[in-house]
Amino acid sequence: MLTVENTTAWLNQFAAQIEQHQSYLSELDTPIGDGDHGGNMARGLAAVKTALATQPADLTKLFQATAMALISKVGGASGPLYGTAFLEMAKQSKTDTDLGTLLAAALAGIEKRGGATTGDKTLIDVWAPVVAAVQAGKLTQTVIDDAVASTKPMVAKKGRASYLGERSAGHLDPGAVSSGYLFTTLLATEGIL
Amino acid sequence: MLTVENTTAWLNQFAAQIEQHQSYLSELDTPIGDGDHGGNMARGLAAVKTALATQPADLTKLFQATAMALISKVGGASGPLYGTAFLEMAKQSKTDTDLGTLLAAALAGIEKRGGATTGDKTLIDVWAPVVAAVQAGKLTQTVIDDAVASTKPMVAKKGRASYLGERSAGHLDPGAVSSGYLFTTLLATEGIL
Amino acid sequence: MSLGIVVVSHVPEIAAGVQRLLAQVAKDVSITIAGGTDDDQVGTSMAKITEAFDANTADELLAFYDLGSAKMNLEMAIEMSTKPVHLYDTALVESAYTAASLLQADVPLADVEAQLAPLKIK
Amino acid sequence: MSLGIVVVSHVPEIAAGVQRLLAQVAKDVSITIAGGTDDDQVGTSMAKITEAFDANTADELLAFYDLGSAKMNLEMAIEMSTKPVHLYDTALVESAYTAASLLQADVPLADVEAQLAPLKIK
Ligand SMILES: Nc1ncnc2c1ncn2[C@@H]1O[C@H](COP(=O)(O)OP(=O)(O)O)[C@@H](O)[C@H]1O
Ligand SMILES: Nc1ncnc2c1ncn2[C@@H]1O[C@H](COP(=O)(O)OP(=O)(O)O)[C@@H](O)[C@H]1O
Ligand SMILES: [Mg+2]
Ligand SMILES: [Mg+2]
Ligand SMILES: [Mg+2]
Ligand SMILES: [Mg+2]
Repeated sequence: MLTVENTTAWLNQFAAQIEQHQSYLSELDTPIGDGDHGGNMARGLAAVKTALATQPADLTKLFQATAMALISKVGGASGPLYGTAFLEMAKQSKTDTDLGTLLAAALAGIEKRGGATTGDKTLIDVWAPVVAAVQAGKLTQTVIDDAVASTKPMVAKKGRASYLGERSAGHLDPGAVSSGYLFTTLLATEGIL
Repeated sequence: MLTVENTTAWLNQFAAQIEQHQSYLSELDTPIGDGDHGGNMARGLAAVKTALATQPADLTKLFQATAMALISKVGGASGPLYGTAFLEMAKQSKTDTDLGTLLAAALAGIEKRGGATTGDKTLIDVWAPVVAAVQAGKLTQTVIDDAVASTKPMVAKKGRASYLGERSAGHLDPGAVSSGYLFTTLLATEGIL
Repeated sequence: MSLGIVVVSHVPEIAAGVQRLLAQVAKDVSITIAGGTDDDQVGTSMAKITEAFDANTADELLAFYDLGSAKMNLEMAIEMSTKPVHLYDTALVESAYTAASLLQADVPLADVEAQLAPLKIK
Repeated sequence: MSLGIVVVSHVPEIAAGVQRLLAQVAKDVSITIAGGTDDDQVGTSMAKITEAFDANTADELLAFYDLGSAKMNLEMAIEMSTKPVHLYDTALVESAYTAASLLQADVPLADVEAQLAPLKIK
């Protein structure tokens, strides 16, 4: 079950992963983007860590603060996308604390915000199978890794990579990889799932 | 017949008219353009005057120098258009000194450069009837004035005024008015026609 | 109901440049801009967009943007805005220029939108 | 045969901004610009365009512009240029960005032009 404590632990771990893999994420964003995804996410997650350090009173406030940090600090497409995800979780958390339900709301928010869908070579290609697995009680590292890997052959339909058309195939999507870290750290956090 | 002397006199008179009506031309360019036609033309014709003061050796050099001054100093659409006109006259003057033939070459150059045609509410709506009248030996002030006035009800199809669509109707075209000065001073120059 | 223009670009220079281009033909139209991230890097900022909405003296806005992620920040800002904002998936420079020319001539919104329609490329 | 990009705008800031946007995604593509008149007012300059052609290290160029009078100066410069220059009547920022992304990925000209085709708006 989600609590302020384990969610804080989860997001701090996510921030640590982003920091650690910052240059890898930017490298992934170089051939099919503008090479800033690592920097964008690191800036955003540093702000999230600062927000979490103030110890939000409840889950709704925690998700809201996370969303606001991402929206205001990221600067790239991933800002409004991750930001919307956490904003939807904040809304949903007022009536619900089921992780599957919260993540489903987040995914719907991402889809609405960016207009992308499964197969467009975006972070949605990680979120969609992971959310389904969480709802079915079957999230494993393999589910996450396969989802991330699935973006490699895809041709991008949204985001900067889509300007490359066919040439976007053969590269992992950077947002998919960062979302992979989000769910890997979720899986590793005691007591949430 | 065109000579270096009367052509120099013509273009100096044209420059004087442009200088005198500079603010009127820019006013005309304000509701249907960017309000710089007077400034553009004044800058260009000042450069033409300077070029003419060096007393070009022949008509070809005179037209070339005029073209270069306009192309390099005007800064707006009228620069390449008037510039191309004089460049075509320079070319034509190598084999011909008939004014009608020279002006016809100039008009063809303007049409090619800007892709506009009669009725598009541009300086072509003055050039076309005037060139025809010169070739027929029938140029009068009325021909010129009527041509300039004809642009008022037209809907612009080329240039900045075309962005206004229907709303461009009801205004004289600034380039048509400056071309009117070109031909009024031509008419007033002794011995050319 | 006065109409204004908001230009959102990933690059501060592009936003400032478009404003300069438009101001020349639309002296009486309020044109505000949001270019780059909060620290003027390449990117967009929802806060800057919101400021551009607020700074615009018109009470109904037409918004133009360059790349897709600007659109996402624009839409978030629109959801929080009290002013009505119309968002166009049209060529940034060319459509903002078209709208500015028309608004200066007091052309009503429906007619402006009709002229913007062929410039839709996103 | 290397391909480069030339950006022509009526406003120096727009040209500089587009260059900045493109440079981020196309580090190995030569991108040169001509913005504004010789004294950096709003307008275009054939001399600046010719300089942008010359300064470009590529031997074949793709040129993009904002408004019609830039096109006329571009065409005059092209007539005098020794390098082949392809001129596109496409959305300035969006098409220059598309071309830059593709050229960085070594996409051949015909394929770049196919992707530019839907961006034609002039
Ligand atoms: N419209 C969209 N819908 C969903 N995801 C998107 C969209 N556009 C971009 N993305 C995601 O955002 C990632 C890029 O993020 P980032 O590099 O931070 O932003 P930017 O592309 O603005 O520089 C992509 O790898 C992709 O996963
Ligand atoms: N494509 C074109 N073909 C012919 N004439 C044109 C064209 N575009 C503009 N013009 C002429 O140029 C005039 C405007 O010149 P000017 O104000 O100096 O340039 P700009 O519009 O670039 O500011 C118009 O009044 C029109 O007569
Ligand atoms: Mg990026
Ligand atoms: Mg970016
Ligand atoms: Mg003008
Ligand atoms: Mg001008």
